[in-house]
Amino acid sequence: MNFIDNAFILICAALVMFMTPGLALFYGGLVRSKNVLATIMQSFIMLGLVSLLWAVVGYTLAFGTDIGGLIGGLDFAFLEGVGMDNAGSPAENLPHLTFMIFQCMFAVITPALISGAFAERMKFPGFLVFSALWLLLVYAPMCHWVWGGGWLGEMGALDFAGGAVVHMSSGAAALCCAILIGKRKGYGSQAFIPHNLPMTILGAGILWFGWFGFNAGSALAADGLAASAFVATHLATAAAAMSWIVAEWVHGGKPTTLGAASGAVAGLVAITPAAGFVSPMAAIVLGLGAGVICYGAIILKNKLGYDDALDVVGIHGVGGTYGALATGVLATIGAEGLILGNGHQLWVQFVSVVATWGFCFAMTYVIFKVVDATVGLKADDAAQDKGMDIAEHSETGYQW
Amino acid sequence: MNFIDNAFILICAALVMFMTPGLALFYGGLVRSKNVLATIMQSFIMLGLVSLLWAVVGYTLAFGTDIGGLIGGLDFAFLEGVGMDNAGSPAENLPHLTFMIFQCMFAVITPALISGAFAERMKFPGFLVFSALWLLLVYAPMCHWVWGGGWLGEMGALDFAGGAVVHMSSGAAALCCAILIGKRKGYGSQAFIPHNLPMTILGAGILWFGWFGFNAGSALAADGLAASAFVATHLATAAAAMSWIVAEWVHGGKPTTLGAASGAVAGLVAITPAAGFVSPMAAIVLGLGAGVICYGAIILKNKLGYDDALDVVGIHGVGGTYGALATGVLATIGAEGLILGNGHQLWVQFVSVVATWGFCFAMTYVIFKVVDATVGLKADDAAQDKGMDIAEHSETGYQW
Amino acid sequence: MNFIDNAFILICAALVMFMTPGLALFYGGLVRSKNVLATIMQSFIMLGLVSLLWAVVGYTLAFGTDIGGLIGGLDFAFLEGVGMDNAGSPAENLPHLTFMIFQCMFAVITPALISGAFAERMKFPGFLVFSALWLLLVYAPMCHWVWGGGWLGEMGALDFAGGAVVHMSSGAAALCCAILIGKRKGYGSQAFIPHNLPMTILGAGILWFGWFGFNAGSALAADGLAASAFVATHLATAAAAMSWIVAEWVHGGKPTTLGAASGAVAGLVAITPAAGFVSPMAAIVLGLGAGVICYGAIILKNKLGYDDALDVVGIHGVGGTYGALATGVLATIGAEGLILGNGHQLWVQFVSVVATWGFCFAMTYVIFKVVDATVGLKADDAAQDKGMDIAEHSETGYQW
Amino acid sequence: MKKIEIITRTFKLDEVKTALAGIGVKGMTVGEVKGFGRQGGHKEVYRGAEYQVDFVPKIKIDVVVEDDFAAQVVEAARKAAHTGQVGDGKIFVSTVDEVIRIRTGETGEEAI
Amino acid sequence: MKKIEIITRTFKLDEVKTALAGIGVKGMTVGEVKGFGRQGGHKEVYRGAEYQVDFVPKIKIDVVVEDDFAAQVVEAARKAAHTGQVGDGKIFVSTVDEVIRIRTGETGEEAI
Amino acid sequence: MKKIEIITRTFKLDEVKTALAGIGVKGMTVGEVKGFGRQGGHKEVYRGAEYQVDFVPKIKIDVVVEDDFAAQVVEAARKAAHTGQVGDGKIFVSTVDEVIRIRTGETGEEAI
Ligand SMILES: Nc1ncnc2c1ncn2[C@@H]1O[C@H](COP(=O)(O)OP(=O)(O)O)[C@@H](O)[C@H]1O
Ligand SMILES: Nc1ncnc2c1ncn2[C@@H]1O[C@H](COP(=O)(O)OP(=O)(O)O)[C@@H](O)[C@H]1O
Ligand SMILES: Nc1ncnc2c1ncn2[C@@H]1O[C@H](COP(=O)(O)OP(=O)(O)O)[C@@H](O)[C@H]1O
Repeated sequence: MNFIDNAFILICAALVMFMTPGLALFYGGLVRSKNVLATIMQSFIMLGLVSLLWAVVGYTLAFGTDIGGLIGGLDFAFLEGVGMDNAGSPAENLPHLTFMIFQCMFAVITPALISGAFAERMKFPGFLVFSALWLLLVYAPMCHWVWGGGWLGEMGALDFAGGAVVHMSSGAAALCCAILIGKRKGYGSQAFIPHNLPMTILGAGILWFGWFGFNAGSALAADGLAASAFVATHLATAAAAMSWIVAEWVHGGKPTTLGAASGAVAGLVAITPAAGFVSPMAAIVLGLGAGVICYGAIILKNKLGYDDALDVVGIHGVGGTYGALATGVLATIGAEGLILGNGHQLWVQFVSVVATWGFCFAMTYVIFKVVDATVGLKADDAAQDKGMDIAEHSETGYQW
Repeated sequence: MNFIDNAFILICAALVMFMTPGLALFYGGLVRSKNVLATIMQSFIMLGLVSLLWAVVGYTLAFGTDIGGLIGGLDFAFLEGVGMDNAGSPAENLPHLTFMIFQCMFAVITPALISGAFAERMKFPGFLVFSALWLLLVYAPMCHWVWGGGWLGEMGALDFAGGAVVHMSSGAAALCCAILIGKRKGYGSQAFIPHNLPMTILGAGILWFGWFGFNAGSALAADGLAASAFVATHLATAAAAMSWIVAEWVHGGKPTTLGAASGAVAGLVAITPAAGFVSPMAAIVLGLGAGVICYGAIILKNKLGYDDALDVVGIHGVGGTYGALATGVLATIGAEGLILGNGHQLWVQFVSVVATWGFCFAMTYVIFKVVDATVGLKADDAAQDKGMDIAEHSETGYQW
Repeated sequence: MNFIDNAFILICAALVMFMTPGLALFYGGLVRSKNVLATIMQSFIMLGLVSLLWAVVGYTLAFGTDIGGLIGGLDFAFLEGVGMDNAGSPAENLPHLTFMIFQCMFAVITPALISGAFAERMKFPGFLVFSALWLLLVYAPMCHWVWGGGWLGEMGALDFAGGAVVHMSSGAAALCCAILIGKRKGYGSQAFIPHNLPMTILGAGILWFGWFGFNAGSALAADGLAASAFVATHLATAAAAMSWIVAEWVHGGKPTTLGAASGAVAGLVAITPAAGFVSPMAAIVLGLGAGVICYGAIILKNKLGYDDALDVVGIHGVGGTYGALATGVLATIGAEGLILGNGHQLWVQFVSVVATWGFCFAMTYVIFKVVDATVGLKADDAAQDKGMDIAEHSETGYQW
Repeated sequence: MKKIEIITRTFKLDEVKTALAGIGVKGMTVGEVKGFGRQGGHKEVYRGAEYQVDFVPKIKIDVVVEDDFAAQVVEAARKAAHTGQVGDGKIFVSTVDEVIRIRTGETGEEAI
Repeated sequence: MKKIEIITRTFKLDEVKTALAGIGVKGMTVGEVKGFGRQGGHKEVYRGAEYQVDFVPKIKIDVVVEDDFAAQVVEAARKAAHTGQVGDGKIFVSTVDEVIRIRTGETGEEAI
Repeated sequence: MKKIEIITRTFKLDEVKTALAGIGVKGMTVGEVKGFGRQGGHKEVYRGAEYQVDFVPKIKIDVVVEDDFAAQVVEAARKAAHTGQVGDGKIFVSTVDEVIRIRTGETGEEAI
């Protein structure tokens, strides 16, 4: 066991935990004021719900003894045998508990990401049930496939910190949910304008900060690779923030604050699968692409007309996909991408993209339909007019 | 000396420092907008006042050479002999300065916690004097008793990270202050509704984040115990956030955002004395209880009718007490609680609860009366109508 | 290479990164609501722009092979040769990438600091060009002079964490810009009252938190010196927060929340050059002076009448200068100041102050004039009336 | 001239505005208000303590128009703001003695 | 019908509302305003610069009632809003020509 | 008595207030509103989607004065609020039947 790495990963776990309140604010600022709390809640409460599920059964489904490359066994159910030393730990250098809790924070934020797609119209009880099922039936298997000894990892798919596990999966789920739940009341006729952009920027700042734990921590050690992943994360994010505002500027508008924040998140997403595999300059190239591509994806959405309220598809789905493919091209550290002549890696990345989208979309579809038919998911028009804060939580965000 | 531990504890100290601005926002969002700055200030300024007091004399009262189990001697006054190496350091693995500053951050937040009880009606000069006296006459002895070689620690009372020192002490002081200062103008007739709940959620997020430094850091080393305390902290908090909203849901209302945030804080409080002594599953059990019990305590307060404005008693007093007793039941790591057949531990915990409440309540009573009679503490009705921001600080929180 | 130090400095780099969003909020709360986003943007976007410039050429200008004591060579352009090990790293104990990215975060925040001087009236395109040029022509040389092997460092000037490089340089630039750009429309007749002080306090809290990374991290190792710098930072900040509010109290007003926050920032600035050179008690003395002196500087500004909108000169310029000189007096750790009888150190500090102010003011003057004549810098009266958010970014901060 | 004050639901602002603009109204002034009426309020719950919030957010639109245009404006606003549910709001019509356009100093109907 | 505008202290809102509801007022509309008057404002200080803020927060309550009910409403509001200190505010009464209930289309006193 | 409602640009508040105080107006009540008029709104852009915001922030100042002081107040307000650009706003004058000072119970012109 390595106590340096333990210190580093515990702090990284705290940083990743902080991302979820950050996401709550990022999303909360983007909705109308009558929905601010309901939106914040759909992120915040994942810290409660998912953490418990993870301890009870989620962790073992993801990291228990591999069953056919598809799922983990129940050996670690109720954290049985997950202790203060490294016995049984997937990371030998870390106490098993440290590895488990670091992974827990990733599991928490992923369903929270999806909530942006159905913001301002999802009922809370259904949301809880949907998220619980989604965690166990989509996230846990995906996590196992990539990092837990499952088939995607075995196949050689590169995903340093969760491009597929976290971002593509939530992006695919978001697309499915946005289509199935339908539009917000007034979509197309009313303006849905963010009610508090400073809150959104604060959220973006917290996300950027916490993401160092996410990506550098995914080296699982405080070594040179962690430094490299840290640098790649920062530079790709910087590049994407710039390229997004340049894209909107050129596209005929003005450079906006929300654009800078959105570009930063797009860059963070896109560099996630690549962080430990690319050089600093490759990270900049990757980030420049991310800002433009995700901006384009959102413009496209405005034309396609499904109501992905806070652009989870455009940023996490598209950004994660782009990042996964770009990793297959740009990888030069501990792996070889297309630019080192290894076309096979790009093919593997492509397969992992198709598998992730297909699996996550299909499973989300089933879960959504089942929960919708039983607990019910969409708030009616009257509740939407009132605002979800009053309708679902009997609270309002602000008082004069 | 261990440089790994030094790195870890310095970062933890920074995390704990961040909790005080977090608390300022948590409290600030709960008051009416005309009192937001005064409320924030009563937390924020503790970073100034208490830090100076701590360096001058507080630290040595808590950790100086023990005098009769009651108080520390003056050997470290003005931080004399507190240096870059571990000479004289209560933690041999840490530079003495590192240990001192980590403890300083605990001292800062404790009087800030009390301020929630008398929010919206306390004058600032009196508040400063009250807090200074309270730090030296209540906090420093309490800290000495438990961690500085005093009688409570010697007796074997378990308090991993400050259930008694930080939470019961501030809770008891809060009850005393709420009773003595009396109600806010309009209590019972006007509605006191939080003016900015997103601010409160942000505060709760920062508290949760920083609390990892508080609890895991209390291992004073980056070892497996730190990992265990980290995990217990996270899971208990998650459990309490969930059980609080379930409690309010069942109790006939709706699950609320403020409930989730409050439950989280209740969980953080309750796990504090237990963090390094309990298994992950015990932490979940402890947390589930914390959410329900603290929710109940607040319902009760609404019936008892003393005006503990921001529920310091219900969350820190009750949560800390419950956590201390639960530690005596659930301890299995480095100590043995009732479930391992050791009823004595529960008795010791009970004694420490009674001693803490008794001492802190009584001392607070004396300090309050003295300061009230000399400097004056309660703002008059006109000032309360105007709002404490204008009345005490010549500022307003927001402008249109 | 030392992996403990690597872990510590990577976390510190994340903390320093977080300061820039913190600054965005600190500044954002101080302006009128119609300018909140434009103000936030001028900090936030530095994370994008400066990080890219730093990777491409800024880092090598600062830390490349010294050319005549004045500037670094181009050896590290495009981060060529800056890798995961310590080859070529100015800090032998750290991966070169770790050192580079830690320094990057300092480069990001410095031009952001200046933006407070011309807040509420600067056009965005000109701002970007100005900042890019300033980074390369002022920051990079300054950084080289002090830390990169340049003449100021060689001369023996003490600047632990950037009193000259970060604060005096931005303060001098701020003075120059405030004079050249002229007053905001309505200056002297309208009241410019902060629109959201809780946001400013939050920003100050984040800055204080992040500054531990800034100052303790500048030890570049997790040793006793880091602990000492950490403690000095905290105590000086605490002292300055207190002395500022006492100063305004005595000066005939009331102690204010903004005063506490401003005092804290003044303390952080003033201790920056001294953090690793002074004892805890000396840090308190230094901080007490900082609060009073910076408060005085702002009162003076109100009389002099140039429109340094958010008091960059008063806090960073004056505070940094005072801190640099105080370091020459109070240094006792790893250096000898006047109180140890070494008057020479004070003289060296004085020379570095004069050189920094002279160089930065003059270069800023030239850059400002060139950008103003080509791209244009000042927003016209109509845009100022509308607010910079709409005028420059087509956004508004808040919606009802 | 007549001043027409329309108290309506917040989400009806756009529809009412469009309806009025549609029949030729050139200007209006809008404020955020809170209304108390038959609609009743709603319950808010904070930490187990319930509050009855009697006031619901409404929008108040002031339009000043020529005397003989008033009836038409009232009718258009009524239609656009109508949902048929309790809480639709009210329209108040009163007399304005004089109107001045600040920019030009014009008065009376010219100034509207 | 009469429109009664009550300018009062913010913390008097509940009392005035209760008093009016007590005598049978069925609806009212409330807005946040800032008042300037004899009460004077207060000083605010930001980084040593003092600002005289002339405006104090007030609440404006609009109630429209039948002509012969107006006097009673005014009296009830006056009593409830009264503290006797400078800054209590004012009540303005004016004539409303027509009232329409949007939900039903009723007009006149029926619509109030 | 007359009620004078002045709709003006937000940044003109201080100037108008000073002008009115200058000619002896003792009180006024101010609200934040949004205006729709010839001035038009502005474009806002969020992630590439454009929104036309038709409403611009304005300030509404209500002043109640004696009948024969009204013309002077209107003139002073008009001058102070004037910039000559579209969007300067409007002044509406109407009749107030009664004024009551809550503090003293005084009515009529005494109460203003
Ligand atoms: N007498 C009144 N004076 C002023 N405003 C009123 C009055 N009655 C109702 N209102 C306003 O109209 C709104 C709607 O009234 P309400 O009684 O709830 O429903 P409805 O208009 O369908 O009868 C209220 O919220 C309030 O703002
Ligand atoms: N002439 C006026 N026109 C409109 N509003 C007024 C007028 N005079 C006073 N007010 C309003 O009434 C409030 C109270 O008035 P003030 O002169 O301060 O005290 P009082 O009502 O006790 O005489 C003011 O803040 C303002 O909102
Ligand atoms: N008919 C009206 N009724 C009520 N308010 C109006 C009316 N016309 C204009 N306003 C108000 O006056 C403001 C300025 O009007 P606008 O037409 O933009 O410019 P101008 O006053 O220069 O003609 C508007 O924003 C609106 O608040």
